[in-house]
Amino acid sequence: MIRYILRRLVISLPILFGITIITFGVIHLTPGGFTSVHMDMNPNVSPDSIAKLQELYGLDQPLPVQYVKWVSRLIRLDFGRSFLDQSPVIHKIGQRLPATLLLSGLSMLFIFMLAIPVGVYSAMHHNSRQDRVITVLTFVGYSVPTFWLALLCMLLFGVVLGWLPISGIRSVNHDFLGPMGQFWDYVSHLILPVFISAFGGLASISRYTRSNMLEVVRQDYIRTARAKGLPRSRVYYVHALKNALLPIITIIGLALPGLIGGSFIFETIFSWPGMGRLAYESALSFDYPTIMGIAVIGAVLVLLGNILADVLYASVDPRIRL
Amino acid sequence: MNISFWHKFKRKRLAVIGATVVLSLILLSLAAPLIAPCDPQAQNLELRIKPPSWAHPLGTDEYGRDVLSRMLYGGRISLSVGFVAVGISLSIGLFLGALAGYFGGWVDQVIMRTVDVVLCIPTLFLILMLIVFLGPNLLNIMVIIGLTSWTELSRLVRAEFLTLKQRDYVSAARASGARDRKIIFRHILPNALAPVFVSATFGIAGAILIESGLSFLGLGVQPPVPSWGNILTSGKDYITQAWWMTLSPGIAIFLTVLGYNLLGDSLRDILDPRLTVGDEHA
Amino acid sequence: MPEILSLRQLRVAFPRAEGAAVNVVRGADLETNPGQTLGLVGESGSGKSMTALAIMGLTPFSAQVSGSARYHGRELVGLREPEYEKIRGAGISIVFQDPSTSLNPVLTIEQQLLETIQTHREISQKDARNLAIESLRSMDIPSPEKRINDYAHQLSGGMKQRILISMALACEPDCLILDEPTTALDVTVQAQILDLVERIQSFNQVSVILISHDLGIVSEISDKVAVMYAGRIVEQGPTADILNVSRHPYTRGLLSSIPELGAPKKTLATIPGFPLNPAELPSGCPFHPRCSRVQAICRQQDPDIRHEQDQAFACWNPEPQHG
Amino acid sequence: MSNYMRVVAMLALVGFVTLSGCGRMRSQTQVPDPSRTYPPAYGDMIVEGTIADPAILNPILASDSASSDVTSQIFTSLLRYDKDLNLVGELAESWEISPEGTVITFKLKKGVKWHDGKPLTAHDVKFTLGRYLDPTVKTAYRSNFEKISKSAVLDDHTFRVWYAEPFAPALVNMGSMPILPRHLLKGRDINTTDDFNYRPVGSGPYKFISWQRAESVILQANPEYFEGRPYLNRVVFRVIPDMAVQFLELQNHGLDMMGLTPNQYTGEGSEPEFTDQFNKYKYTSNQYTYMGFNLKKAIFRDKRFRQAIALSLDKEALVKGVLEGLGSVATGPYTPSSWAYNEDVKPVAFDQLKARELFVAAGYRYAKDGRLTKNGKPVEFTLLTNQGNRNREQTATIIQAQLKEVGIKVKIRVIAWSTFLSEFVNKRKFDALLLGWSLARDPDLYSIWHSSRMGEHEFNFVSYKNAEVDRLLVRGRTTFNHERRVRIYHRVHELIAADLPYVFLFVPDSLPAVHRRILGIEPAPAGIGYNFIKWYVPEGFHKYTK
Repeated sequence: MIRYILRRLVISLPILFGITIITFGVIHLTPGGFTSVHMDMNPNVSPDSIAKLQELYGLDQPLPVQYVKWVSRLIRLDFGRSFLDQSPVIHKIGQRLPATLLLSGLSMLFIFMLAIPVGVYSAMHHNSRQDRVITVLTFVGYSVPTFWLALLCMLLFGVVLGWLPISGIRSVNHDFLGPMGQFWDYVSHLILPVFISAFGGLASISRYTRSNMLEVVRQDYIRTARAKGLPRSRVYYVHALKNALLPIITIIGLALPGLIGGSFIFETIFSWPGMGRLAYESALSFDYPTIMGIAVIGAVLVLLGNILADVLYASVDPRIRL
Repeated sequence: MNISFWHKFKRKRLAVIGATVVLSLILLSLAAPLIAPCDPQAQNLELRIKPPSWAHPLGTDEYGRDVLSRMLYGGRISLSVGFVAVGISLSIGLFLGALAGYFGGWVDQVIMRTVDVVLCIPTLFLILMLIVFLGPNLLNIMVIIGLTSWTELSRLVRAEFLTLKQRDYVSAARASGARDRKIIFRHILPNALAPVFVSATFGIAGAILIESGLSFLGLGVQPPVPSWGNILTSGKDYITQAWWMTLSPGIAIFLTVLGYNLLGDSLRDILDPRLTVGDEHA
Repeated sequence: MPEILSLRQLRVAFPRAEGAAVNVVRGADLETNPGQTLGLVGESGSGKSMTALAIMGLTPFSAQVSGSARYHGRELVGLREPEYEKIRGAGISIVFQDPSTSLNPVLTIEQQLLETIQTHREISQKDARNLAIESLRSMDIPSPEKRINDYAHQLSGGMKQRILISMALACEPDCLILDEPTTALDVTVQAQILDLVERIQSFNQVSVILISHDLGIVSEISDKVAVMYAGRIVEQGPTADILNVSRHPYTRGLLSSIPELGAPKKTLATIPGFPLNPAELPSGCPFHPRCSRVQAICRQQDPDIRHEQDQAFACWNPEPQHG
Repeated sequence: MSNYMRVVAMLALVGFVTLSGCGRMRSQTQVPDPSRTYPPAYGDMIVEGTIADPAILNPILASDSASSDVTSQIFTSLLRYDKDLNLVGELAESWEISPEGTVITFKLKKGVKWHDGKPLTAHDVKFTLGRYLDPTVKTAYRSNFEKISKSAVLDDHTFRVWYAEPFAPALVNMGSMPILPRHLLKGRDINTTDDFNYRPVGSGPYKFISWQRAESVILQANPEYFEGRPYLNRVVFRVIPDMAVQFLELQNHGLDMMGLTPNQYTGEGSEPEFTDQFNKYKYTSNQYTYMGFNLKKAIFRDKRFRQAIALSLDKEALVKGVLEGLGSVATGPYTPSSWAYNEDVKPVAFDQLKARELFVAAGYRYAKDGRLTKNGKPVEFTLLTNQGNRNREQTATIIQAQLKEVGIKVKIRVIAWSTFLSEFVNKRKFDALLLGWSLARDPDLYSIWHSSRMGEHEFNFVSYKNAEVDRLLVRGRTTFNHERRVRIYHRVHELIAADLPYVFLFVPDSLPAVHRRILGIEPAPAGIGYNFIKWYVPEGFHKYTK
């Protein structure tokens, strides 16, 4: 097991290297970059100050030199400081990651809790009227442009009905609330974003469960189980589902980039202080160290997550021994 | 696509509905110059933000432009974003997937590790970075979405190739001295196309949604060229006072994406031999 | 002797959107008796497995079953699912062809055995476990208390088939259907499994239906043999009679293709032509295109079943009784 | 079919009901009667919406407006603008400029304390200036102080700077420099003093309490503030990155104050449900939007052509179309809020007939299809603007439509800011630009209009050259006499307006909305924020009581 993990880690190194090349390459596609975004059109800033800043940020050096410098700092786990606010990139990411993990983790949980039973039901009533209604409903969530749905829900539940707060992760007077109050404050702020993102993500997992179930259900061992006189529910929810769910573990691994990266559209509309927005804002402001830091840390987490998913898969599936 | 395919297709109500929705929206946008009541760019500042009327069935926008005409022309842009982006990702995905699956060995290693690398960066983030750095215009958006969404497809094609190249008829072709290129294009590719076709259908839906999301951030197709995404986004600022400005693009995007998804989902059911009706024990 | 299972004009059809339904089983008549083995023989596609599935109520969703199949006089066709579940495993059991795919890969043998027992009997976990171990032991499985914790992939094919048989017998049914139980196994294991089947039938008074494409295997352990062709039972009778005086040309054909044990190697006679596609049956007797004794009527009308002594057959121009 | 249609119908219905139902606004809270007067009271909190998270709360390092909105409440400087935009002392009790204009002496108020209780002295001023001039500090404002030759602390409350030559903007530059606490920052690398940069200690009306990144910054009233304790107990800056959502939050009472967009101001914002709860304000801003021509290009060299284009554009329609009428037509390089603004300069009229005549007089011809041609070639140019600014996109769209009416084809290209600057503006690869200037209060426009400022990265990117303007700009920045400067800049305004290197389009209004429970707001030429410490919520109307 440990040898397997170690081997996977070693294989991951070239992938990491590839990621650094891609991100570095992409962000230097544009000439000008950071200083021109922030200073070029400010009549209070002189061109000399800009040149000076370029030098201070090391942006006057040739690209390969910049790359080597950056990577050699990365190896020492130094992600550098943001151009924009001079704070260490690692802190910036640390401040934003929890909010994203909370939101996307919860909606992921919701998606699985909802999509798996829905998918199983759909498979059990394969090609029936119920199956079709479920198909349409799950795709409805996926097909509505998120921000439009979000705005409509904000209007309905926030402004018109006044049931839920519209945006943000907590109220401005959060600090003055009691422990229960603080808890409810978080919960009420989470309801809309979790619901909307879960609604959007329902389709893929429920469809995936459905087709897995349909495939598993025609396996010989399911016929054996039925031939033994087991009740239908046991055949489906024990024999079939256990087999159908195994590949979903890998799906969680695949969903990790999104889980960690969050969605900047989503976080922007809900004023959610997460990673997705950080990525978006740093991209817009050409804050190179932050963008590269997010990409690299995100990729590392994804790689680790995939290894974890594989190990988990192996430990759940008796046919695989590491 | 044989008789039995059309037969199954016709029996899938959702497939027929999806195809009908998609086809009618395509036809409507193709016919835009014929049926649009106004020039989509023609402004009339006297008629700003007017609710639907006989003259402007979907109302007017903040420049007094006819929303219906903009929707029809915008459909051309949005749908072509979908088609071109998927066209690009199909070409790349098919090409690399076929190479990796057919030749195996180091070719496979190099291609698949590249896929791994790209998969580690969230697609939307990559698209965002590229668009911010290259600038949002129609061409860039189509190309960038295409360039970032081929990974799943190449894996799919590779897997198909891995199984198909073991088939007897491929060995037979090889034994009779057929060239690699002929084997790939004549013998394997046609048989690997079904899942690719399904994936492409979903891809178009995804690309249209991505464009609308980018528009929300001001990174989509840039005005004054209308796309459903930017019509929806410009209506967003008026959402409390002018519902018609978001309703029609929102529903158009929704219907198109839903149509493509239902179509893709049904196609998957029909084309996936493992899920053939009448084979299950349930 | 009262029959355990009796089929009367059992039919299985798959409706098609265009054209007539495909009849996979076209009116099968069979009886089984306690302690006896009935061999059901036919080429693949002849409908023998579908007959078994129809008895078990496990035909695919889209299949239409008609006619009658009675178990101790109780009609099975059209039986409601919860009622059927009580009969499956407890009254009638079945063992399928491929042991390698018939066990659930993610559940242990113990889980799969115990759930069977506990579905049909009010019994404690511990007793069920002991029962399971005993039943494995009776199937000649070495150290069953250890094997029981294994997963399917840890066992050999023969072992899996023994487990499946013991699972089928765990609740002591009086009817056991074995659908090609040895086809997927190698020859030495085949023999062991067949020995086992013979033993079961003798000490449990179970009526066994042994389905096989191999008349040789069937004839070794069956008391009665039924031959199926194109969804119909074209001939049936006591094993000895079938072997000696088969009347249907198809049965003759099958017989002549059995290699005789110990006999010098000679060219095996084969039946010309290919097994038929049930969707495209010819008019008249479906066997006529391949039949050496074909007559004009064979091409026009499907023959009815004729009973002569203990044998029954469907042929316009049967082989002579002593030939 | 039926299921599917039902779903679609349901969805449409939900959308409809939602949208049509939103005329009703929920929680109408009790607000003070506008016809009565209430005595000021301490307490309550104001929640202000901001579109972006501040980058950093150290004013020397920040260059974004979100940061300076926050730091302006925390830090103080030597001088500030009063409600009529006159420079008055803030930290400085008085100041003196030597007759030749090269030496400025500031006398500081006594007893001013940092938020941590330490006294604020002239040493802090000297220290701060030193940091601005320190080449290792990553500040964008160094050039403001580069003309200083020497500075000295005369005593704890007296500070003096020397300039090599007279420099009129010096007073504003020195006066608006936020003072940093020497005792906390001395000997440290300012770029990385994270403890200070994210938890700043200032001397202003509000103390820093907390900052949740991308969420909110919370400030607390400073009871020791030398101009008196602010009435409002807390200020919260809430980050809401989308204007539509910000407006929903305002309507939902999640915000007390935000800057409205023109359509919010005139649309939903003029419904009684809104005005019952919020006061809206409107005053002219110090920025303008223009279309600049690349004067290096042959087509724009002819002044008559530029004039004809200016005549072809309906600026009033732009103000109406883009700003909902909430703004004014720009006439030149100064806005009406500046004392340099020359009221005698009138906007170029909208007269497409005259424009056509002028085109023809300049040698252009109209083809049969109505297109303007020169030497047989149709006249067309590309109008570049940056991506991400809705007003500019709208403006460009309207300009395109209006110039089409006089036969000119305009292509619009919307380009991401960075590329826009580095590839097009800095390299002078453009025909015409649509941009805006946000001006400082001092009218020195040397860097934008002086002919020596045409280099790459410099701001005279349209390559404007007028000898008289050059001379006046130099005189303006070396003259201290206010009346003389007024005359100089009025002339500059007139000359540039006549030369038309830009078509000056419009000056937008600032449109803040503030909840009605907050009183004490007195709109003035400087806007509403100048007396923030006097804003209050009367007793009995407090919303946030803790």
